[in-house]
Amino acid sequence: MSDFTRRDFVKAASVSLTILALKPAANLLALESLPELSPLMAKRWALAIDLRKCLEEKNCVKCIEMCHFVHNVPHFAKPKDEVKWIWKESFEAAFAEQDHPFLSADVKVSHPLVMCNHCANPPCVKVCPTQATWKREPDGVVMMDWHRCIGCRYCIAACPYGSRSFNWRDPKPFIKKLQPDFPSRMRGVVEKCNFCEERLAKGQLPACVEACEAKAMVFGDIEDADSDIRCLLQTRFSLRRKPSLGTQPYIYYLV
Amino acid sequence: MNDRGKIVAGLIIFLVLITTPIWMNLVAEGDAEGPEIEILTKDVPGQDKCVKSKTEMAAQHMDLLNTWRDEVVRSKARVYQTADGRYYAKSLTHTCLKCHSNKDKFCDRCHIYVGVNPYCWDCHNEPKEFK
Amino acid sequence: MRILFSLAAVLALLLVAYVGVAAAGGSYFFLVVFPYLALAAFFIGIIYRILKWAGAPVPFHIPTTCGQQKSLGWIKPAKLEAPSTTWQVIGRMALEILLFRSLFRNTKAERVPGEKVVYGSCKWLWAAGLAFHWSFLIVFIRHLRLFLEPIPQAMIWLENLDGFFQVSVPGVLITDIILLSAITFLFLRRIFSRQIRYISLAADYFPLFLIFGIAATGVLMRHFFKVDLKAVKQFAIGLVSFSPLQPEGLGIIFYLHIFLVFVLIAYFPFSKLMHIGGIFLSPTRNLANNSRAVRHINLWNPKVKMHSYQEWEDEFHDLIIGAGLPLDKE
Amino acid sequence: MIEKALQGDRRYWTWLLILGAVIAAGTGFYLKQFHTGLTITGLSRDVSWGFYIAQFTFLVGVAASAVMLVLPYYLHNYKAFGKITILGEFVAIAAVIMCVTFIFVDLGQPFRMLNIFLHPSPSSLMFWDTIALGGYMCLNVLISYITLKAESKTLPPPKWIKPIILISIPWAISIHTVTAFLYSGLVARPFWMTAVLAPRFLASAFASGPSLLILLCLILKRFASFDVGREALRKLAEIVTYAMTVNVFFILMEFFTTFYSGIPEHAEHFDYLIHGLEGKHGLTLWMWISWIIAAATLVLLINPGTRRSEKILPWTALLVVVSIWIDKGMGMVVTGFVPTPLGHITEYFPTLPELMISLAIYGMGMFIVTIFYKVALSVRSAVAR
Amino acid sequence: MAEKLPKPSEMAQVEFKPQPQGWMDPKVQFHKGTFNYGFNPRSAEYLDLPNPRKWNPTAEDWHLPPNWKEIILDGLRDRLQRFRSLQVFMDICVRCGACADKCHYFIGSGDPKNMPVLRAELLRSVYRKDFTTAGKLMGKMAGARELTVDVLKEWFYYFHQCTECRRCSVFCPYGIDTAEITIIARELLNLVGLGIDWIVTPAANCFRTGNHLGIQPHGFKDSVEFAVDDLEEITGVRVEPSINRKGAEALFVMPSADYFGDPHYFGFLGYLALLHEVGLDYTFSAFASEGGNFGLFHSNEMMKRLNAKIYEEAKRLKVKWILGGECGHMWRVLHQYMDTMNGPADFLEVPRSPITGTVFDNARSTKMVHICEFTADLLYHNKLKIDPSRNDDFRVTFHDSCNTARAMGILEEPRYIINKVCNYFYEMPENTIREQTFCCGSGSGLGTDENLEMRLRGGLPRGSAVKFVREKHNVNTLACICAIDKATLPAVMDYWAPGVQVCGVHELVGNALIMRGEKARATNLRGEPLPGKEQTDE
Repeated sequence: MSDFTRRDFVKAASVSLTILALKPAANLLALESLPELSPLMAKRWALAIDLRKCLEEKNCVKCIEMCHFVHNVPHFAKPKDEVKWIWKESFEAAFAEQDHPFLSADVKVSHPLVMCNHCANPPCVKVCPTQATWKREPDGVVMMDWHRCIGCRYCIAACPYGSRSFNWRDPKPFIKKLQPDFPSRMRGVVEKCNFCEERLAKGQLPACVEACEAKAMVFGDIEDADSDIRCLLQTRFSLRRKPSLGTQPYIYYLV
Repeated sequence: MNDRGKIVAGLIIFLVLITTPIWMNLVAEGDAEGPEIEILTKDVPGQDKCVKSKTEMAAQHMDLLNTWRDEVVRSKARVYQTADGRYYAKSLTHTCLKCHSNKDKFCDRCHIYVGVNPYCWDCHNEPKEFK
Repeated sequence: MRILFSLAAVLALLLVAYVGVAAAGGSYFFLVVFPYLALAAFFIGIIYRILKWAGAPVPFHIPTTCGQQKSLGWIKPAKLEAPSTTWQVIGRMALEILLFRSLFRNTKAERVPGEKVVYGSCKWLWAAGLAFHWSFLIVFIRHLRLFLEPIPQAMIWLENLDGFFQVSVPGVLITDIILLSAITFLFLRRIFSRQIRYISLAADYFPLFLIFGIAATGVLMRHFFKVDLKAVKQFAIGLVSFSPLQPEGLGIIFYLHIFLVFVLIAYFPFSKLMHIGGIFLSPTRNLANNSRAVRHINLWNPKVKMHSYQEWEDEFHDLIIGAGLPLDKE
Repeated sequence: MIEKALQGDRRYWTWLLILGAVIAAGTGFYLKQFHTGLTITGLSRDVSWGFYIAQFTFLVGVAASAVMLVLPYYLHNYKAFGKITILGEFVAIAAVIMCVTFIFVDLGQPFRMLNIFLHPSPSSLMFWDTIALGGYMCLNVLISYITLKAESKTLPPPKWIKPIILISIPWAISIHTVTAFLYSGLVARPFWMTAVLAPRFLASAFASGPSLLILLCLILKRFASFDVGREALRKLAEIVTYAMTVNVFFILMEFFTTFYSGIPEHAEHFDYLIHGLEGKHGLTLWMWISWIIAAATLVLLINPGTRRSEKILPWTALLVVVSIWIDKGMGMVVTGFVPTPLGHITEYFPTLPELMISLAIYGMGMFIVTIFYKVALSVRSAVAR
Repeated sequence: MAEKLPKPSEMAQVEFKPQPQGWMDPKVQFHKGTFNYGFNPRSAEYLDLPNPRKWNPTAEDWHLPPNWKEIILDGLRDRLQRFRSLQVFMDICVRCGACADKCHYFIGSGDPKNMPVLRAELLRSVYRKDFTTAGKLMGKMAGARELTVDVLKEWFYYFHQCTECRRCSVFCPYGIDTAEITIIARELLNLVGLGIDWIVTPAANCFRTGNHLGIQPHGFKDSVEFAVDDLEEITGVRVEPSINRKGAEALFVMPSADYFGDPHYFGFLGYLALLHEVGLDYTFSAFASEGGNFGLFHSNEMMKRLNAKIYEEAKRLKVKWILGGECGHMWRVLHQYMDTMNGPADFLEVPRSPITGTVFDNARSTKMVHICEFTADLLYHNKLKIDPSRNDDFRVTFHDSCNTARAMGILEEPRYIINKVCNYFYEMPENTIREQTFCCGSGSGLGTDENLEMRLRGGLPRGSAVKFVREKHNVNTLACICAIDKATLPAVMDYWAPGVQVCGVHELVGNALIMRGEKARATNLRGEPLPGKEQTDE
């Protein structure tokens, strides 16, 4: 499937580029609405979060707000119903294995951003009984099909990072400001961070990355040796969450 | 025993039930033509043709949308090529609604008329630029 | 032979519709002329048949009692099996018509060693019959959405319930599946049971094929060869409001479907399908078992030649005297 | 044969009416849940499976336990189980139906249930569990239907059913094994990730299922004048004894591995059960009740005098069921989520709607069992007449 | 004839035997033992029946009138107009096959034309040909066929292999009653003189003398007196029944076999003892000396003619109500036809038991009470002293007679009585009793030795069910409340369930009844020693 899709994708994209070049006025609508004009493509997407930069703005939640806005993530007053794609977690919660009593105070009180790790071996994908969640090839985004999810919540039980949320009730009334370009969800389906795949398709960076004024988040193709993210990982020490589980997360934390 | 009265009464009840469509339409003074569907609710320059013929779209638009949905979500194939070689983004809200910008006059009227209740709109919304 | 004949008949009907529309362009015939002819045949036929049945009197009071009669106060009567009042009869008829009570009783005789026969309960026919008839009814009611404007809310609910499992677009309807499976079972049963194959006539296979054809074309139209529903509804409302339209956008499958439907409608009153009316008039089921409590009147109670007591006494006069029995005529 | 279920005395109909009322009430609550969403349950982002899935797990065990009758009767020709094997199969059928219904009410999008078959995913244990449970139900429906039908005609069952019965034996083991795998393969939940989970499930199943059957048999004896015989009851009690012993043994195994190794991710869950964490100890009392009962039942079961006493046995059986119901239900399922993988302690308590819906499903199960038992006993009494 | 019969094990090997070319091809082999001979012309003449002549079913030429076809089709047309049942039953059968294996003759013979559906199709096919458009146009494809002599012969054969027991009607989703179709088909056959002697001659006897057996007044009186003597010998009590006495409270009507046949007679003794004991003021009638009605098996007109005497006698003797003995088809007529045909019985009063005061409201129009209703009421009110142990030698099962079960619904009353007067009562398998009861195989005037093989085949289901309880509970007595059962089931039992005797319910009542002033009984009504009295009897 992956090969076909990729070829298809590339072809479609190049064709549209050709049209752009040849018929500037003819298919205005078609052109305007073609999102693949310059999709961002990668062999393997990854995200690095610079914990130090992030720490500098302790109370900054711009990335969270942006993400939740563009994706119509509802806000519930009751934590029980909570839905979240990206949020801050205490260091010991996010990095239990790295936690010890004598950790530097800075790190100790830090609240790293957490989200879906877009694992190389995602346990959620393995357990889904309907293939409603799957790992997209080749770029490794762990995708969700909200049309297909039956709401069994097996993936929530399987995710060792607590990255998945369930729509315990109809989210629409709880969306602060509806963003009509992106679908909201219906009650009874699971959702999570999608690495902004809809933005990548339009050539945009993930919303959180774009929103981060401190540039604490670096997004890029980790298989590309020249990419920024690769350079960072080469030069700085980084952590991944729960490495012992073998899930191979693609969210890296620079310390 | 003479039960013909009962039988005729039963027969009349049956006929009244089975002719429901006939007399209900008489009562409702139903218009056989149905509601006016406004095909083009916004004139978009350069767009005088749909992605498929009108008759095909009338009958099969749900197939098309369904296929588009799967391809976009699951196969990353986002561009649709029409039979005559035009290209469109596979998007209900962005492509279709561009010309047919009035969901009420274009989609809903007909859906209500034929008693179809698609659940697309539970999640998908009219994009803001068309509002 | 009878099977093939019936199958060929249904295939021929499909061919007629196909050629008629595709080659000859006879949409006026198939959308206007034939439907009205069929409906006329249906209504006239049904009224004629029922009135014909009603025209014959019920001379005798012959309910089949399938349970304890109402007699002594302390013996519990079987109110629904041997009803003694009108309401009990209505109850019995309702069970019969809505739930196929008698078929529910069905058994199967089986010979076993030792010169014995045993009877096991056998509910397949009941289950398939019930599934078939009820799903057919629901399918029928569902179609009313195409004839009614505005559509009653109850019909939308029914449709939503029927399409509970959201499979494919438009959704697969449960009753469609049940209808097709049940009719297939009923057909296979006719084929594979030696006894039933032996008694089956062409008139038994034909409606099975016809209804299967209707259901199959309907399902094909819903899921594979879609047609413009608005045009369908325009046709339907036009038909029942006597201002027939011939809308555009109706694929050939639509013609196949409705042609078979109207063939069924026209065929209905002249076939065994009239059992729907006949069951109401069946004197073994619709009479109360109160034969000794209420006198039943026979409208043509015949005058017959009797042998009266006096004739008897005259003939055996001497013998009666000889036996010492009293005479009436002294 | 089902017509037998339509003739019964006042007590029978009253019972069915009560169950009907329970089912109706629960259906009302389910409609509310259907309309509003699972938010009306006590479930949350942190504890996303609860009472429904706990009942599912417990009932899979009940379903599997029919094998404890089928195996001795058909494989070892143990005659004393002749009268009750079909009763066990009926309980299994009802239990599977309840299992499926519990899953159904737990789904966020029940309309899409069939996606499991439309988009099968062999890597998902849920897929295999669906097949295992569905197949098990078909097997039991077929076997009980064919054998009861033969019995009603006073004929021996047809020969072809024998291999199917034999298949049903490993199949019964498989349903509970697969259900254990459902949990025990998840890296996120150390509490479940133990190889002894499947054996433990089976042991607890073979203790609780036969206990339930003992209770049902005694109820039938009391209310339907149907005596299964002393020998069958004693044998059942013996089975319960062995299974319960093994079950407790397995639990102790878990304690050892966890606490001796002392890996916090494992130990925290047990800590939560034993004395609570961070002042939250919603399950502690329940678990202690379960463990104490388990110990008490062992005493009652192992001692031949108390095991054989028909006065004490029903209480023992009831206690076994209660103990395992707590342990394998809420104790097993909810504790997997406490603490969460992020170390948070979110407690879970079922809400009224949840309990009422669950009650209705149990009511439905009892309704089915009642009707099946009624049919079976009527067929038997008609034949015995 | 008996030696030619196959052994039970052979006869039980029944195969489904369809004709290879389908059932429409009329083909009947008049195999000896499976059919009945035509009527005696003298009987037919006495009853003014058409086409009286000597004829033989096995002969090629049946001496039909030249316009026989016209007569039959006219007769059918006439009956379609007079019987809604016929019209509806002709039109609505869907051939679902539910009735197929419900017929005792089909189960016992495997002959597909004994499936009720096909039996009716024999008539339906002709109806379609001549009375429906589809049949006229499409012929065989529509299931229609020409009425030919061969078809007529087929009718004669198969409509005399239906005992009008209505078992199929119970299972038919539309209640199609093959009995109704058979009755009308036999009426049609009779229009051209195709009746059987076993029906027509008893009918003629009955028309003349008042009873099927042709017993004349003095014979009737002798029988009753003989019974009185027998009863006195057994019980020491002399009962005093009256005959043709005016002013009695009730007229007692029974099938003639009761006082002339064996084992009916012991039941008759039972009636005499019971009615004496409770002191009912009743009388017999030598004219209405038959409750049974072979007219039912001939035509509705004949039924009316034979039935008329009962109300006539009740009126003449100025009784208040009528009590009826044990008989199946007699009660079919009394329950479902008598009031309609020969009523209204406005000269009678609503029956009321003078002993218990019970008003038989269910008989308020017909004014005729079944003896089992009467006796059950007595027992319920403890008006009888009973010693059930006198029946301890009888291990009893009960055979519901088709007519009382399916055309009357009298199921509990006899069971209540048996349970009161016997200690050992066992039911047969449930699909063979109550409304699902199997016919004896000899009902509707087919109880002759001419068709013994067919009777035994038809008796297989009943025999098999009895054999089942015989093997299981050592049952040795089959109780029933039908005169034809009592007459024909002994042969069926000897063949299929040897060792089981047949008796009437009131024989058991008579045995158990402790009469005032009776001597210490040493024997039962059959003269066999009572249980425990075997030695002292020497």
